[in-house]
Amino acid sequence: ACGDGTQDNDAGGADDKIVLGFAQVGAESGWRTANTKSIQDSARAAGIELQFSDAQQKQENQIKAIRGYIQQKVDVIAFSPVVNTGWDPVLKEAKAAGIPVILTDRAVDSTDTSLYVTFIGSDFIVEGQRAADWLIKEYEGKTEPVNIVELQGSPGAAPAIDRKKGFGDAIAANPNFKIIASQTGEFTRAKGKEVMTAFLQSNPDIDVLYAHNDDMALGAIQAIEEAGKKPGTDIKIISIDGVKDAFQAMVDGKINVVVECNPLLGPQLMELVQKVVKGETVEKRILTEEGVFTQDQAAAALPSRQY
Amino acid sequence: MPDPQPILQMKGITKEFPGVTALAGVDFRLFPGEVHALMGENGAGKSTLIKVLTGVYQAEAGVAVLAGERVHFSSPLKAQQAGVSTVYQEVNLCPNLSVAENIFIGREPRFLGLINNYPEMRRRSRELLARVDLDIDVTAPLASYSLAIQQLVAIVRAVDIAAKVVILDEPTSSLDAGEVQQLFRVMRRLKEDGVALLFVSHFLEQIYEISDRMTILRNGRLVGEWRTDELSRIELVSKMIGTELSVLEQLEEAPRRQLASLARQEPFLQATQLGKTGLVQPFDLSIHRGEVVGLAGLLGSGRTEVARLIFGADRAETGTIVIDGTPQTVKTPRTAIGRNIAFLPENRTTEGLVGDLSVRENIILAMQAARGWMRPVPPRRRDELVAKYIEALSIRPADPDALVRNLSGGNQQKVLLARWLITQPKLLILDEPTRGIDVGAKAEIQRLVVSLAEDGMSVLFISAELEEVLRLSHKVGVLRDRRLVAELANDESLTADRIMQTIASGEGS
Amino acid sequence: MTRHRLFWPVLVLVVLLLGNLIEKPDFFAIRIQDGHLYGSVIDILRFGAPLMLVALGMTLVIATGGIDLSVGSVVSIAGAVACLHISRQADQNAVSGVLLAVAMALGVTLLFGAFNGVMVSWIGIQPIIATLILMVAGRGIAQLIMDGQIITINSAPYKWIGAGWLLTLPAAVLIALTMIGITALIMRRSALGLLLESVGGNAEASRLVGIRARSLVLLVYAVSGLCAGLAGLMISSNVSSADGNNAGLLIELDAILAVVIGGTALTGGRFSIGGTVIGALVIQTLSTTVYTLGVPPETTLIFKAVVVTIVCLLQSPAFRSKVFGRWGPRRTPPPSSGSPSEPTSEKVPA
Amino acid sequence: MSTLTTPTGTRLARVFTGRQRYVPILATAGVLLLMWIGGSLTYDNFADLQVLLNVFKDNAFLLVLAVGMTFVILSGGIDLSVGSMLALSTMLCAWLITEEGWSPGAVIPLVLVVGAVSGSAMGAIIHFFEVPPFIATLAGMFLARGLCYVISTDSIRISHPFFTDTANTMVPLGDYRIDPSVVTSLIVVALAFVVLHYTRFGRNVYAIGGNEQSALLMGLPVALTKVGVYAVSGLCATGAGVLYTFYTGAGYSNTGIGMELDAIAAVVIGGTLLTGGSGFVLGTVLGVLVFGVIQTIIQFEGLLSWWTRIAVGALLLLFIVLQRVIGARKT
Ligand SMILES: Nc1ncnc2c1ncn2[C@@H]1O[C@H](COP(=O)(O)OP(=O)(O)OP(=O)(O)O)[C@@H](O)[C@H]1O
Ligand SMILES: Nc1ncnc2c1ncn2[C@@H]1O[C@H](COP(=O)(O)OP(=O)(O)OP(=O)(O)O)[C@@H](O)[C@H]1O
Ligand SMILES: [Mg+2]
Ligand SMILES: [Mg+2]
Repeated sequence: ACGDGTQDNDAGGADDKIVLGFAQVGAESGWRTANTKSIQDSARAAGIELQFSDAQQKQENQIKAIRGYIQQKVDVIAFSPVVNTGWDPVLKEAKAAGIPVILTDRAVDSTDTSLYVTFIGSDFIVEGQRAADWLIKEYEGKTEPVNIVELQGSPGAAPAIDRKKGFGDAIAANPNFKIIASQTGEFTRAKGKEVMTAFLQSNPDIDVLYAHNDDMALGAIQAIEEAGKKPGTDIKIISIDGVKDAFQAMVDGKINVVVECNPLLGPQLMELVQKVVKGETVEKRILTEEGVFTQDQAAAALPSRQY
Repeated sequence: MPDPQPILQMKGITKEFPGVTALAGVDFRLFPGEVHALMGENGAGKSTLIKVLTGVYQAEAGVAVLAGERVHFSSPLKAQQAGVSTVYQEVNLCPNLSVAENIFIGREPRFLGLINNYPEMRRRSRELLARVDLDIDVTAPLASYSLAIQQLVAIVRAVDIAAKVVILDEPTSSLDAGEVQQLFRVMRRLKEDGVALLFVSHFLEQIYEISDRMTILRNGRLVGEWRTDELSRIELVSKMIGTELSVLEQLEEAPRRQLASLARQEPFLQATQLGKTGLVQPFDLSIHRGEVVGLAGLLGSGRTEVARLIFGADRAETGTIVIDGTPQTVKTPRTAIGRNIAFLPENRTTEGLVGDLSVRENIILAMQAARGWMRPVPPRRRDELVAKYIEALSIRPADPDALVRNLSGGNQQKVLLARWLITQPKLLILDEPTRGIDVGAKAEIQRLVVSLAEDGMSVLFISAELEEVLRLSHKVGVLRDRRLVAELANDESLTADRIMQTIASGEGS
Repeated sequence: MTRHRLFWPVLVLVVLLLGNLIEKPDFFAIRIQDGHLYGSVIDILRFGAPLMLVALGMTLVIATGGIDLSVGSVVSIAGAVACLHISRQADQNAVSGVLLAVAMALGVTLLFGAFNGVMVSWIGIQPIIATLILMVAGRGIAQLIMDGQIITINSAPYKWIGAGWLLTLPAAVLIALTMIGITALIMRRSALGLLLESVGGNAEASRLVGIRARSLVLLVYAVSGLCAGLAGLMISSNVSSADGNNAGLLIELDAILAVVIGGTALTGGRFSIGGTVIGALVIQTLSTTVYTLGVPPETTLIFKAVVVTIVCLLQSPAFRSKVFGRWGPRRTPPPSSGSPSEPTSEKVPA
Repeated sequence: MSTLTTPTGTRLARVFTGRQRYVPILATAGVLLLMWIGGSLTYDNFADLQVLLNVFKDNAFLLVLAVGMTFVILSGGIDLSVGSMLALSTMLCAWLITEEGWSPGAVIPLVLVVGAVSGSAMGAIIHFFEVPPFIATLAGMFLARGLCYVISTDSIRISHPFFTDTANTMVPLGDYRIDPSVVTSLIVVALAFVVLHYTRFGRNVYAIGGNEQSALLMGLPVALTKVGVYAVSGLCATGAGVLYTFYTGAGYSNTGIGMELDAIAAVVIGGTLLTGGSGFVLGTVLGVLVFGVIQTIIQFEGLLSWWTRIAVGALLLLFIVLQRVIGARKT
């Protein structure tokens, strides 16, 4: 979404190029890959030297990587925490070494907020709420009960917990909304399809599907079609993330709404890195620009989706 | 002479396995200071009785009284703690541990709960082994030694565990005459100390030499208990077998043959300077069609190695083999089998049997391997063959579906023999084929060897029993210290003594 | 009847299926929809088909005393190769292109399987480590092939493999059953089964009877790779996309579990293909049961643990004799392999 | 006449046979050294002692886990539950301390007992009911992970001063600093070494691994030893969990997914045979180091996402094949 790296390059002289150490969670999804690509591309564009490491979804690997960056004395450390706790010891080391830390994608749970300079990313609870908001509006004024099934993310994953919570809390006020089944689809298409197939067998009248990510929604759509129903019409589908395939499905009328969760943090991150290195103060919490897309907006947005 | 009071008494022991009654109401008594032989054919239930007594199996019925007290052992550990120490039939030691550790495991000297004196354990082990005239590196893993040595180690361990009762289940099956004498010396010493010894063996001479009394089992039933000196061999055998068939006489009759004409023919197999460092020094050996070549030598003299090199079980480093007139490189057993050579290995559990497969499958295995997996032996033919050899070798139980693991030791050996016989090899290498086989079956196997040779099969025959080697072979290769030192033609002049002399002097005459 | 080696797994399967009936009375109902059969039981078969295939290959590997941890990665590679190839075609619906993609994917997975086989049989590396290498690297390779993205394709012929129907039945089930049938037939009609069991039961003895153990082991790992590849095609075809990271994740554990539930000992030797199929169905039914009963995701694993424990305890003769005391206070010698010593009539073509 | 003469040539050969069991471990050490040298030549700073110390620090919990696994594998079994047990341990610590307000002094021993007891339970099922270890511990793995989720799917932070302070303590060692967890893990290794080689329990573990049936017939306490082995593994797993809790100061239910495989791999790479009965706990230390060094190399290389996996696999392959080639030549 942001500019293609026409950042001022004066900080990036040959010798004192900013070095950014980035500890990525892994490459567990297309979303994550887009996130990684965005960071790599914008670092190159901004003339920042990027040290990258992939933790393969393991916290200990991420800690090792951060510790490695401390030892290599990078200028800034950024990372997307695998989980929101357990960072105090290593962040204290970074602080002691005088290296500023930027969190991306999700926050950490620490009483000592001086351990990081800022957090840039989405708020998963808000995403859940937005999904609920659309639903509430869609059924405004209707009194018949609405049967909802939910495809959760992997147990223990922060997005899964928060998106469930945000959504659940928001619809709790209206007794018409009933979550009749909720299972984990482990964020994948295959599981999404399998679980949805089972849901369809045991629940004859499902009105709404709420999926914690697009992949599960895309899998579920196939299950719905195989059951002889029309996704998007017979069963309304709400999904989160906003990958290209999901936009295509919206254009085809199979998904009703997608709450965006933007992985393209790169440009914003690089901007922040430069500010931090220059010693400028930055906000503690920076939200990424994210929208809620409905079917009528999808066609227009589809060509510009990058991932 | 035994005390009036038995140290061990068992009454009405019954043990059933699915489909087999291994023991049916067997009574048994053992007195202190006696060597008691437990006799019976293969599968009679000897080992089962021992295992029931020592807590490996739990009997369905029956009681055991040890030193005046009712006992019921739930595990061999309990039996051992109560003073019953046992060498089971197949060597049951840990191949990965060193010899010294095998002797001392479970009773290592400790200080404050920590094993503190490994050097002492090694020293003691060497000392104990010296009693059976064994001088080996006690820190080497047990697996690096031959079966015979493993057997001796097991004996040494059992004997050293201070015990009231020492049970030896076929300890001599892989020992040579000299080793047996060493063992007997040890046994006599224990006997003098008032220990009660239970001894199982299929060698009648040994029984008559060492035992005071004997209990005979047949088909899991008690036949009776006798003083050894009151029962003649013929009587003993007929009581074991259950008919008046005088196997012994037939045994004596077993032909001792010499076919001078053999030597003039082309040999079936000719090995020249075959050898491998560390195993055997290069040797020459030729085997003619229809010839039985015996190998004699002491423990570890390299007989097994000679056989393994010829078969390709170990790869020779030097030398050539000519089979049927064509030079061959025998790199693997498969090539040897392709040239119609068969090999019955010494250690049946580790090298021979596939315990989880049935008798039928074990018998068919070699033939099937030779045909390749694409051409299975037709079921009809297979069943015929299997039935034929179960019958011919009187394998018990005569059930082709029985798991080989559950067969008695002697019957397992017969299964292996059957496996190779059905492939109709031109050269059959037999490494201790009569190990653990009862008198009847042994005679059977010896007769078989003779008749096979008459039909033109060549046989390489290895046995710890010189008599047997002498009786069957046309010529005897003598090994000493991993070297083939002599090749003696088996004419009238060849005697066991002469072979022993050759072994001792280390040169042919 | 209880003596049959498949009695207990089948019993558990039946109990699980009946358990579903309580929550959902029409669980066994099957209706015709769009010309094909539709119902929970069909779904179990359909979603269980890839697992059956993977477990089939795993059975053979385990029979030789090995184990194949790499199947999950191979699953993902197969999907990646096929979907990449199809996505590059002008006409994704061209049957020839799909066939080529399938052939390529299976070829690649066969090679990967053979690689495992070479590591185990020729270089002599312990199977768990040998296959761990591909388990770790394989997903990386899959992601590399697809540049870390999920490739979505739109190819009707390809979709048929995993989500299509033939004669009212799911194609995936038919494919899996065909493979299983062919394998079982080969194992029983030829001597391959016997030789594999021999190698797994006693490798040294097998060598000494002249069995080409190395080639057999190589073959078995290659077949396992192939089965996993086919399963990978089904999984990716079922959702018309390839997911390098998640396809077949942890399927190796399910497959091993299926094999063991089916009565094949992990120590090698005796194996039962029929048992493995039952085992795979038990596992798939377990998942379905979780969905049907609405077991919350947090407790799913506990549910699974309990069921697995019960199945395995029931399978264990030692447990049955100790707890139910059916054969009296008997203690068979602990067979070092730990395999049940029941009559195995089904093994041998009578 | 039947005295066995021992030819000198074979005696020499036999002295060598006795040492043969050290060959795998020596090969491992050699290849590890090669790798280390390679890394030092390729990357700056790699040779820094602190890098090595960090390898120890970042793998202290894995080391403890692998020590427990060594016992199990030596006995001829396998324990798949350790990764989940580690997670359960972190969750129990965090939950009891933070949410229930218990004192760490009570929680840590409790957690260790939980580990030992659940290990024993699995061991008992394995031994008495003859359930294959793979399956029994797989069920244990599911169960422990499931219990984590039941406690909380969310991660729980520990703010108890005992944890935060200890986590920041360093033992100075000249210019370098070592973590208490490193010291702990090395003590565990030393203890394991003593137990394996200088107690009857340890020797029995080897014996059972060599041949369980024989061990039974030799009158060794097989049941006790087998159950004990899994108890040790459970204890080590929860112990490793406690170390991990110090490492992160938090509990999280998805911790240690797949860590059992790392532990098994470390043990096997360290020269221990999966069939049991042969191997050394010091080899396990080497195995863990191999893992650490591979991770370090990858980190120094700064590889992008999937290349990381491929590189881990490739380095593992390289290592194992080299180890095998070197080890095989000697035997
Ligand atoms: N674990 C078992 N399961 C089933 N049957 C068994 C088992 N062990 C032994 N048997 C059977 O019990 C019978 C007695 O076997 P046992 O081993 O006691 O014979 P044995 O007298 O020692 O013979 P051998 O002289 O050959 O050693 C045999 O028929 C054998 O097949
Ligand atoms: N007296 C001994 N001293 C040391 N090691 C021995 C001795 N005898 C045998 N070994 C070891 O045991 C292994 C096997 O010995 P080998 O098979 O040659 O015996 P053999 O001649 O076949 O006699 P038998 O079969 O009667 O035991 C050899 O590799 C050797 O290392
Ligand atoms: Mg016997
Ligand atoms: Mg020999």
